[in-house]
Amino acid sequence: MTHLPVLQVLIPLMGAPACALLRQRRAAWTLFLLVTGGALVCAVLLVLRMEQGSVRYALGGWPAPRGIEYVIDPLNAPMLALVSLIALIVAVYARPSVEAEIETRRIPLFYACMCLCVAGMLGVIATGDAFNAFVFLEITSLSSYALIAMGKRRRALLAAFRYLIVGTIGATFLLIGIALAYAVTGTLNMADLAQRLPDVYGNRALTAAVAFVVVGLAVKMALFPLHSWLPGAYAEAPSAVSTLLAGVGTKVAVYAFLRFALTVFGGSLVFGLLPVGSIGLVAACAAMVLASAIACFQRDLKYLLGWSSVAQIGYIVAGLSLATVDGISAGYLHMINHAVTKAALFAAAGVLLMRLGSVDLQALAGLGRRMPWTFAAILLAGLGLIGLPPTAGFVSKWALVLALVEQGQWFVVGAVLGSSLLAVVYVGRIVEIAWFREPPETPLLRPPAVPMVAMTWLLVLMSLYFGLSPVLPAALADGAAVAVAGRLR
Amino acid sequence: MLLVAAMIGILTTMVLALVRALLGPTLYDRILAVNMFGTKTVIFVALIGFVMGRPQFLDIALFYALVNFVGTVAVLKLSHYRELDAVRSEEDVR
Amino acid sequence: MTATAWQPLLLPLAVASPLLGGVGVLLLRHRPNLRESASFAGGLAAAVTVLSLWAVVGTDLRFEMWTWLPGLTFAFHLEPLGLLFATVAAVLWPITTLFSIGYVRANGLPRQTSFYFYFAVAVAAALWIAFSANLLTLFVGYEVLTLATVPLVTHERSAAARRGGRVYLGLLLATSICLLLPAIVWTWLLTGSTEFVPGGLLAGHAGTGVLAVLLGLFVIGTGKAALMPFHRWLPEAMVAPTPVSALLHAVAVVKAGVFTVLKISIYTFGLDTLDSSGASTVMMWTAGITVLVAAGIATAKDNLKARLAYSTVSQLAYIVLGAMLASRVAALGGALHLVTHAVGKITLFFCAGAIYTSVRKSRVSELDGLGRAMPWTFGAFLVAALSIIGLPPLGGTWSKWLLLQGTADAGEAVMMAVLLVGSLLSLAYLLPIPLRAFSRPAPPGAVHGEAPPACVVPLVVTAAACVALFFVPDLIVGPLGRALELP
Amino acid sequence: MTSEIELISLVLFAILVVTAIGITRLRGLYGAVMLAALFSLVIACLFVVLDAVDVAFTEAAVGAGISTVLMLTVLALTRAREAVTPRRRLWPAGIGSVLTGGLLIYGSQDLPAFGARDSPVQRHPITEAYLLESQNDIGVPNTVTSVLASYRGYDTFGELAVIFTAGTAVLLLLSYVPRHDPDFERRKLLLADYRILRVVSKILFPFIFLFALYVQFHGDYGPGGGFQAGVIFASGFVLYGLVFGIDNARRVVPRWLLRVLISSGLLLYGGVGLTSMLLGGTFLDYDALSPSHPVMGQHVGILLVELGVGITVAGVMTAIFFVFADRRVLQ
Amino acid sequence: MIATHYIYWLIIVLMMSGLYIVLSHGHLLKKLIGLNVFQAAVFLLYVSFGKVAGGTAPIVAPGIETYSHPLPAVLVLTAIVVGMATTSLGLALAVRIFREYGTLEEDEAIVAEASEHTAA
Amino acid sequence: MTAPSLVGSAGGVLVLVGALVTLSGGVGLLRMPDFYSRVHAAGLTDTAGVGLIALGLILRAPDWGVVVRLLFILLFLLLTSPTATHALAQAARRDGVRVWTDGEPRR
Repeated sequence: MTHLPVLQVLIPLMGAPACALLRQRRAAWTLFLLVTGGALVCAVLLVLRMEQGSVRYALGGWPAPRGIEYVIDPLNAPMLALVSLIALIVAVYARPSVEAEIETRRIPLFYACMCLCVAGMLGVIATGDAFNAFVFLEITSLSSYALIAMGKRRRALLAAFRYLIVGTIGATFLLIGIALAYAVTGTLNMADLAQRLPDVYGNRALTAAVAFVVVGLAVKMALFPLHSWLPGAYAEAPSAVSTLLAGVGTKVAVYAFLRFALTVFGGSLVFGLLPVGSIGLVAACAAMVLASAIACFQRDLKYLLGWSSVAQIGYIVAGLSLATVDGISAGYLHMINHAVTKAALFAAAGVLLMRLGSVDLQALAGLGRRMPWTFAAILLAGLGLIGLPPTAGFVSKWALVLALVEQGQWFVVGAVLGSSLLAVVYVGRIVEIAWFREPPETPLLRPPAVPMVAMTWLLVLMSLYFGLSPVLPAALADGAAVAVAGRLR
Repeated sequence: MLLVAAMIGILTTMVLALVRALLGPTLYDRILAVNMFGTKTVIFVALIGFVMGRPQFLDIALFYALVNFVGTVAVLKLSHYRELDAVRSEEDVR
Repeated sequence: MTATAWQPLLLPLAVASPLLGGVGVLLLRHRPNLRESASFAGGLAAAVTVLSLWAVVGTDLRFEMWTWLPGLTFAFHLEPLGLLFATVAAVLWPITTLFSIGYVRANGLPRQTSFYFYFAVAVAAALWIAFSANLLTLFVGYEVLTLATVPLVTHERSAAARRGGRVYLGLLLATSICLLLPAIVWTWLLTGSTEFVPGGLLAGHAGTGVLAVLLGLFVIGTGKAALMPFHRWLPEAMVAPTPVSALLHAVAVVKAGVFTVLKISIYTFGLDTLDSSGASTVMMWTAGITVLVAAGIATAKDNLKARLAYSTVSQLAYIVLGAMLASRVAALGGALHLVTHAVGKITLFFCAGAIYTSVRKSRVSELDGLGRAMPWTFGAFLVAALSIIGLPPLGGTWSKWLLLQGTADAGEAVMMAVLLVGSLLSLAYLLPIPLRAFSRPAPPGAVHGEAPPACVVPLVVTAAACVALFFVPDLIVGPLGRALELP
Repeated sequence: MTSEIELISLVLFAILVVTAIGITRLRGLYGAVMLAALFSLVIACLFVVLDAVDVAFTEAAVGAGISTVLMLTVLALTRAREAVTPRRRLWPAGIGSVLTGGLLIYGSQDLPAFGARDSPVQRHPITEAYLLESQNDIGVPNTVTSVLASYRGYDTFGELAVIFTAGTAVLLLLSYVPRHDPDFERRKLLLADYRILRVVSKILFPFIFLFALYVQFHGDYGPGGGFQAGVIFASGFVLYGLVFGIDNARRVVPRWLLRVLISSGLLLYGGVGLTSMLLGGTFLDYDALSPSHPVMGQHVGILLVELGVGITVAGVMTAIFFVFADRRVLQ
Repeated sequence: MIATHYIYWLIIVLMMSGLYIVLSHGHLLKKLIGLNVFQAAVFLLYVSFGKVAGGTAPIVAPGIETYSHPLPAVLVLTAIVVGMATTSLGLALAVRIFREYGTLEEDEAIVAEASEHTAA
Repeated sequence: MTAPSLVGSAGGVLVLVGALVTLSGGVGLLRMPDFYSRVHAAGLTDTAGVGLIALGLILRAPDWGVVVRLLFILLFLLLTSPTATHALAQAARRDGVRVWTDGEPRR
């Protein structure tokens, strides 16, 4: 039990070389499934452990500032569970989807990369060391570049390359930020940094450090206007990959932002002395409105969903930028809810892609009747994007609007609501095309794959459950927000 | 002091080689210049070890020599198959 | 009176029975007769349950479903206004089902299963709204109602239907998300609760300015109340099949809107608070203007359903006006008008549907001489029209009377004039239709008869109800009057 | 920093800046790649001047060695000239970099003076821990190695995972791609005709591998370690492939072996960590390997993990070069 | 200020030129080279924080008192490796892109994609 | 500077001479008119310069380990440097880089 924090990351990480050694595609898949299952078990146990307080784990046996430590607290334990859960669902989902989309001989390596991607995300979340976070962020990024490039169309390569360049610049910015913070404190340990930084508030190097970390993470979380890589990358990736990344990919960067902004630099610097909060709100507004508007004009379902993701990141950032307990709780809640909802949508898009060979909106005409289950899933999850009751999206929007109104941010409230309306438009477009056009006569390419549809529905039902009874996610989000309450302003 | 003077000499040579690498005009001039630059860095690292009083760092110099050689072979091996005319007649600097 | 253990269960039972009927519809989709029976049975069950609730109307019935977030609970609560609306919806539904069986079969509507199913869901949502114990629960039902009716509006799948559906969905969602939701959140922030409390939740929690803004958000945000300028969806939604227009756009949807406005004025703001703060003046004027403008537009419309739609917009504004006058009498009048207008307007729509089924005519100018061929239909039309205009001995008389009393009560002479002029205009746009049908000669060569009995019987029943309402108003508004502490 | 060293580093910086400008101006890509290699070498020299000898080693291995060879391979597969950069790209790029630079210069004003002894970095207690206590805790003279493999051994584990990721990803992207490009067929192995080169290379191979082993195991005492050794190993194979053709090199190091090497290094590293966990320590706590004599345990642990690093790095680098070169460049 | 900080400014100038190369060039390989330059400058920044005037490399030997800090060196080692991994992955992508598009110019590839899209 | 001063300064002088030889090579690389003559300048001076410098450093080496390393470097460079220049020149000739003759413009 004491080793849970490291096992959480180690299980998927060691799964990767094992996968790479395998030659049977099913064996690799089974391993991936087991690995994600193991990670989920660890995460759940850790979440349960949170009742007894935070867990620190000194890697290498060296105490904190000297060595690297893992710190599991209420802020990151839910994230671990979220990532593991989505990963497990994707694992079940992946078998038919990957077998349809990836060449057989590459499948073991593909799953190795998936393991690495998951391990990297978990590592970023679990670590209590600034530089270690960078290393694991890069594990995630590198594996996702490769995974995205495995998409069927050649555009996937361009998208992956663009993501690689932009993502690396972002990571290097993060690196510069960490360097500057290191230069003025001499430590990399987050807790140690948090202790030493208040002495040097007002130092211009520290200001620059905050700016670089924030910009670097904003790139990774695809915050407007640094979002350009996201729609292409998510849209062109293989279905299983886009489900995983759309579910939790950017959320990890959001979490890292929270961690750096609040526990490392401290809210009084980031949101008090520096105008990060206001800039975040402006960027969030722009993201919500503009990205939603762009989503309305997309011709391809997955691009549409990608733009919608950019918009939804805006909601999350809007909550976090308030730097109040309610705001952070709302942002965190939306992080959880949107992860489930958007994963459901991309999973459904994967089902369509497999059965139709294309997710061009025109190709979906009239299919609502022939594929009722898939489209019902899209509809329900789409309602979640709009934020209508009784979906999870409503819960987080409720909390978000509440937090915004409390702070008198009426302008942002307007943006949130306007973005919801635009969501009505783009979800409505899908619905209209799927149900109110005459269905084509052409037969579908493949029969439905039961695991894929089942996992899509599992995600949809989760989103509905979180909408009807948001006690669990709300409790987790509140716990996270309360955990950092002391460092807000 | 003598060593420092020698280092200045080596550095000057490096600058000269760099100029040649920038001027070209043929690809082979560049390869030659870069190769020579590489040898100079080997000497540079060896010398700086002595200047700073830590001559144990010669391992690095040895490694530089290896890298330099492999690099040159790679350039030779991989460069002269394609688009030779383009490479030869290039007016490189925009 | 205190409730017994099982009595609160009647509330969810009432909401669930249409849903069960809907499930039955889905299960029996291959047996049309049984399917329609299931739909009808669901409606009947809902009606019986709701009617049985009148026996316990003074009881404090509360049914808590689950706690959504701390302090926010989904719950049903029984109070007279909600029961009134529930009764309107639940009783008129089986009748509408009967009518739609005739209409749907005679017109060969496609996709009947989904038609009946969404119908059932919509009614369930309306009952959910009626029994909501707080704003949050109400909002959920409100949105579900919007979504469930979109498939009905767009049932034709034509380009016009799609456009209508877009406007419908867009306007209703836009107003509810952008205005109603923030208003609810704001209320929650101000008071820490969203419950409906007799005397008003916000009483003493906010100043006049905030109250006025909040009221604006609430009233305009309730797009279903079709207050100008957010009324466009209602005429657009007339592309739906007539039974849909009948139930949803004369009863469930629009009445859900005005019901929400009434409920919010009475239980969230409190009439006294509204009265003393004067926060409702702006909205009162908006409603007044809507009454007149919509009536004017209705006069100019030739398409029968469009005319009825603008008539609805105008009449709904009466009810909103009733709420905004901040007088108990007016509020009571509004509540009564909710009932009488529902019965009257559904009759009118039934008639329009019957006419269309029988002679495929949808323009007012084409109805010459039809009265003799379809005496029952046009007779019913005349009765219902007079009821809506407010002439005795019909149900509408009392509601208009109470509203007029309310304006006097509130000292709003202008509004009194508005009401009178509105009624005159309604005379102008409703009466010519039956008059034309009876007095003008039929064009040569036209041979018609009545619509199928399944269409005619319901409209006769509702017309009869219009008459009946004249005689039993106390039965309906008595409990509400007591709740409002009227003498 | 004494003045002559300051002068030297200034000259090096000047060279770097000129090189960077050269890279933008040069449209012949072979030239640009070679300038990049040159840049890397000079940076490595600067690292030596700044006392980061291990870094210099690695930078040379990576920047001037592996990256350059890979870039050249890519060039051999593609076109060697770049189009003229359109003007519309210049302005945003300029603004972006000036903003970044401006922010950095703004921040740099409050950085501690360069080389100061009382900077926060030097004053922090871990400085003493790393430099002095490590001699008792770990007993390795090269403190970079102690920090790398023990204090921050988990970072290095992550680093190894990154390399592994790169290897897996490149294999995923490039292996098994059907080759039907007739363009590649006409290439002939020309370089093997250079008899002198062949002979000299053959003489060198044993020395290279010996050197690699030396760097691998001497990392505790001087600059070097698993990563550098791995790169040297790989550069031996690269040289072999370059001079004798990729098919011959494949015969020496077959594909399956590479795949096993790539994975086994990471597994070895993780295995050491797991073993220490099983023996009662935390992950990568080498003390647990030899509870009675912790320093011994540290030595064993560092040796093993460095070996793991070396194996994976050698495997990945060789594999990456092979899959790049496999595309009939080197036949 | 100048005497104590000019090294940082030189490093920053290098960083800027690296970033400029990445952003301005449309050729994928040039972008990667620029990325390498940019990152190398960042590594230099790290190492410069560890340097102590008069110190030597942190390899403990008798008779030497002043050592530069080993931690930045370790961090940079890791970062260099990360950078190399990125470069090799980018190159692999570039090879695939050249296969599919016949060019390594980003602009040309985008044009090719767009024209294909409109044709289809 | 642990070596005895006389040997040490002799070594220093050797190193300096080596550096000067190298420098002349650099000048040659820049000033010579065509590729082949530049190969000439670079190749020759490289080997000579490295030899002299390594020799000079050996004289100042504090211990045998350093001497051995220096010898290895010397050996390595002596093997590879001429090989590289040779291969380079040959490749250039194969590719048809033309030889400069007197009177032509410099390239």
